[in-house]
Amino acid sequence: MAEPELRSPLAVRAAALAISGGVGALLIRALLVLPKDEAGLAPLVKANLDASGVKNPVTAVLLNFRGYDTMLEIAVLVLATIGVLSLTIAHSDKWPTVAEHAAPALSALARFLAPAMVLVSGYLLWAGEHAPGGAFQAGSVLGAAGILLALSGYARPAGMTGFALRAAITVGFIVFLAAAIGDMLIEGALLEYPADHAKTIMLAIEAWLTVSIAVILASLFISSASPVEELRRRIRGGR
Amino acid sequence: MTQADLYTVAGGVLFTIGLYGLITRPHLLYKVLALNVASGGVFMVFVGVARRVPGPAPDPLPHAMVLTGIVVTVSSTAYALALAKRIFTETGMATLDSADTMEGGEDAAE
Amino acid sequence: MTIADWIFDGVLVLTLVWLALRTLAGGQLFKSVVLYIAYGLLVALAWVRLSAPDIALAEAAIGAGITGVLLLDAAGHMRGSIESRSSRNLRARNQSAEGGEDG
Amino acid sequence: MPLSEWVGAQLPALVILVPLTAAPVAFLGVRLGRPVALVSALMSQPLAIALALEVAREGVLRYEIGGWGAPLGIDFVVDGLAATMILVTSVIGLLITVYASGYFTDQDRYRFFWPLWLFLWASLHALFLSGDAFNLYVCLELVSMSAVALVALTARREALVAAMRYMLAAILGSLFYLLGVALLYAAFGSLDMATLRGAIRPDVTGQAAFALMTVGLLLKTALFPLHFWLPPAHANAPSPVSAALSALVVKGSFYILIRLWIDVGSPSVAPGTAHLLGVLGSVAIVWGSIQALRQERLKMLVAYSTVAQIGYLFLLFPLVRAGGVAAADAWTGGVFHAVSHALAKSAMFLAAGTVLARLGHDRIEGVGGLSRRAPLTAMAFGLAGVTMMGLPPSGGFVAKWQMISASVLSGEWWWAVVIVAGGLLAAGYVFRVIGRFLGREEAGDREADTGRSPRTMEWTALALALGALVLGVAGQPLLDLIPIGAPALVAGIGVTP
Repeated sequence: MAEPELRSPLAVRAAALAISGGVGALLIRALLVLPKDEAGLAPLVKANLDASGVKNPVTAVLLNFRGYDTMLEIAVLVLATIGVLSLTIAHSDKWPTVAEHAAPALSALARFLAPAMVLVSGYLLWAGEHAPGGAFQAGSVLGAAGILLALSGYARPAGMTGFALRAAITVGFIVFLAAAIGDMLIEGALLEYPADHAKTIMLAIEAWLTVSIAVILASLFISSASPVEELRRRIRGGR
Repeated sequence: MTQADLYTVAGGVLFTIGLYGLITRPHLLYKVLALNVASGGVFMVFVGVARRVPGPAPDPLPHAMVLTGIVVTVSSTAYALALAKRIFTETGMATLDSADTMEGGEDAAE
Repeated sequence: MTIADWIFDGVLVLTLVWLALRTLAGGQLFKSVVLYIAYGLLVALAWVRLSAPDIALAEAAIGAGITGVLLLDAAGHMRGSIESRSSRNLRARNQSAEGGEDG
Repeated sequence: MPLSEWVGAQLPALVILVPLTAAPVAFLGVRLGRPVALVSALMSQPLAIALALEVAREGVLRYEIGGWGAPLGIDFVVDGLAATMILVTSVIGLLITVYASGYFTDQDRYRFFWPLWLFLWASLHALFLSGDAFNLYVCLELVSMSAVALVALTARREALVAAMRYMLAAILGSLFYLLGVALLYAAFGSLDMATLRGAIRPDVTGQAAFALMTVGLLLKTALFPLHFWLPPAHANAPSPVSAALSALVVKGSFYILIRLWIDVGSPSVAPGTAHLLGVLGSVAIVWGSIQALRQERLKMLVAYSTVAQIGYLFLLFPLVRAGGVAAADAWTGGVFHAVSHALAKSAMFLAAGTVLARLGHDRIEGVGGLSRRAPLTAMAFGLAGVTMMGLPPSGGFVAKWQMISASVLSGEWWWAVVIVAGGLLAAGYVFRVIGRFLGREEAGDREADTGRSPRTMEWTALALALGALVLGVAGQPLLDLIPIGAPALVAGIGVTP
């Protein structure tokens, strides 16, 4: 049985058409007349790139010029994870094992792919300094490797419980925060890296971010991906 | 019309499609999908804007903002999906009407 | 920009719009999610075209990859869920208990 | 450098960093949540007060994050408005923290409350201090994400669905806002609000950016008719969360809205829209109050009262356009209303939470005679009601007085009519509850009362209600603080339309 094709009433659809049509017209009209000569902040970024400590301008913006944005963005990620955990494992505090008996083909694939993904992730982290890449790309590839292993029954994430899991989730954010506060003590402003060590500090932050992002992305999937029956049982039992 | 214009306008169209889907589809998963489609549109506007800068290298600032946006979006998507799944487990429904048939809430302090 | 470039970009943009429409107009959860993943990958391609390799990588990995996995999992959970306003809890419960299948 | 000097220079960063550091610690240690939150709440008080004093003494402060300086970097900007909001958030946050430590008796089940709450607190501070349009987007997301997760904390069906509705509205609001940021950056080349102020033009792009951002922020502030998500979310959240949402969270997006309209875009970007906002605010006052009158559950009543009270905030937009003394009055009065509403509304929700804790329900019909069994709670609700109605000597009275004065001065007397009518309607729903509190007990009401209401819960609600009341007689320091560094339009240099 296919899912029934049931839609909103005609009135809702007409209203939606009017609203989205109006918004779209307003938006596209504005997009068509954007000024051609506005260079934005690109020249400023270029002029200060040498002082930032890295050669990739996107990394310079993300970790130095607007590092504060990135720190708060990691907070969003941590926050979402806490939210997901509060909806799923508030009582057991464990990662459920997703697949106990995985398909052999998937297991074989995972055995082959996972180490390669770890390598790619390491490369992306290192490359971010001067070429496309960085903590987010590296962390998501590593996280994907974790999901693949969990799906194929290889990972034993259930063994990683409690404090270790929470520490891995927050370590990137905490290192970032510690760097920010350290800069306040040494240089006098939040996230003002000492000029000689900017590159090292950013790389350290990125390395820990990679770990956290990987664990977060994997746990967002693993902690919520348990069979429906299992979840039901747990909810009933928990009340 | 430049290449950048083509993509910014396309971003506007994609946002509009997502907005329409969000309003019209009652199913929670479709609502989340619609928001993701719309986010893609918004990001495309940013990347298009970055490309308008004369010269070979685009403006890195919108790129950094989009990267932030992608991470924020996956965070809220993950949470919204967890919420939707929990609603489905609790009510057997996957729409925002799920609360309508229920008795008045009694929030006992715990 | 050569003519070939224009054609490529034009086709890419039109495909994106078509995928967005198909994703949101569909009635089958799994199919829509797969279409969305394709959408995410083509968005990444668009960003390669716009000389934004950093975010193209991130979009492919996070936007299409991780989000796609999360969506697929959610679609699996919500198998048999329906959009109807008139059919109430009971019917929906029965369906999910039977594990009503999906397109 | 002596420590006191260092702290003085780092104040804007420190008010954010204290709760922002406490949040992951509260998450890491299973039993650390409550003590860490209390320590963070106590540490925030002297910092917030010192920041306000610093602004009162030195005027507007700017803090360059990373030492780059805007527009390349991000700046904190602390003016009188920001310092006021930080101060209010800190005071209310402390009382909510104390209340919550008595409210959540099952500390293990609700242990995620503490990190989520601390993140919410930190992100509100970050939002009030940010001087950067994109950074504000990230702050908005932080606020929404933590607020939604807090609403869903009980995992009751109604709470889950309300959280979902809230989440969808919040994400959509953020996307609208973000589109506006893209347009502003594309057209005017900066994200720094102060730089944008000088660069902005009322052309097609500027107007579209403002329209999109306004719609997004109205959705998040829940101005009529975009309020649909608010009542269920605020009513079904755990009561300390309801208090934080109604008192502080809706003010966050409103705060960006006034920064954008009155500071960055004033007054040329979208003439006429200010009056539309005023009209919507007026409808919200009337409609929200009438809905509040019709509710059967206490927390729903209080939530609809929030829909109404948000309406007053939007009278600010037409009133400041008059310029001169009227604008100054409207600015101070509007912000003062936000402050006194924050205190009074959190008192009401906390009192309602105590009712729930005792009775296990919050049906207004069933609270008969509670004033004799829980006099402090009934008194807290009643005193908060005085501010809600705008009666002297409350803070609500001072705020409304200033706004009425502004509307008379500007010649737009009809806003005054709306303000007075809103006060009468508020009296209606407040007295409906008070009447039941004082009224006869129905059979079984007393038996249903568990009598469980720790002193921390009763006293914190009363303290907030008293605070709202005292604001009316001792609010002068705040009234002096609010206009510091106010936008040109409000500071009397503005143009008359």
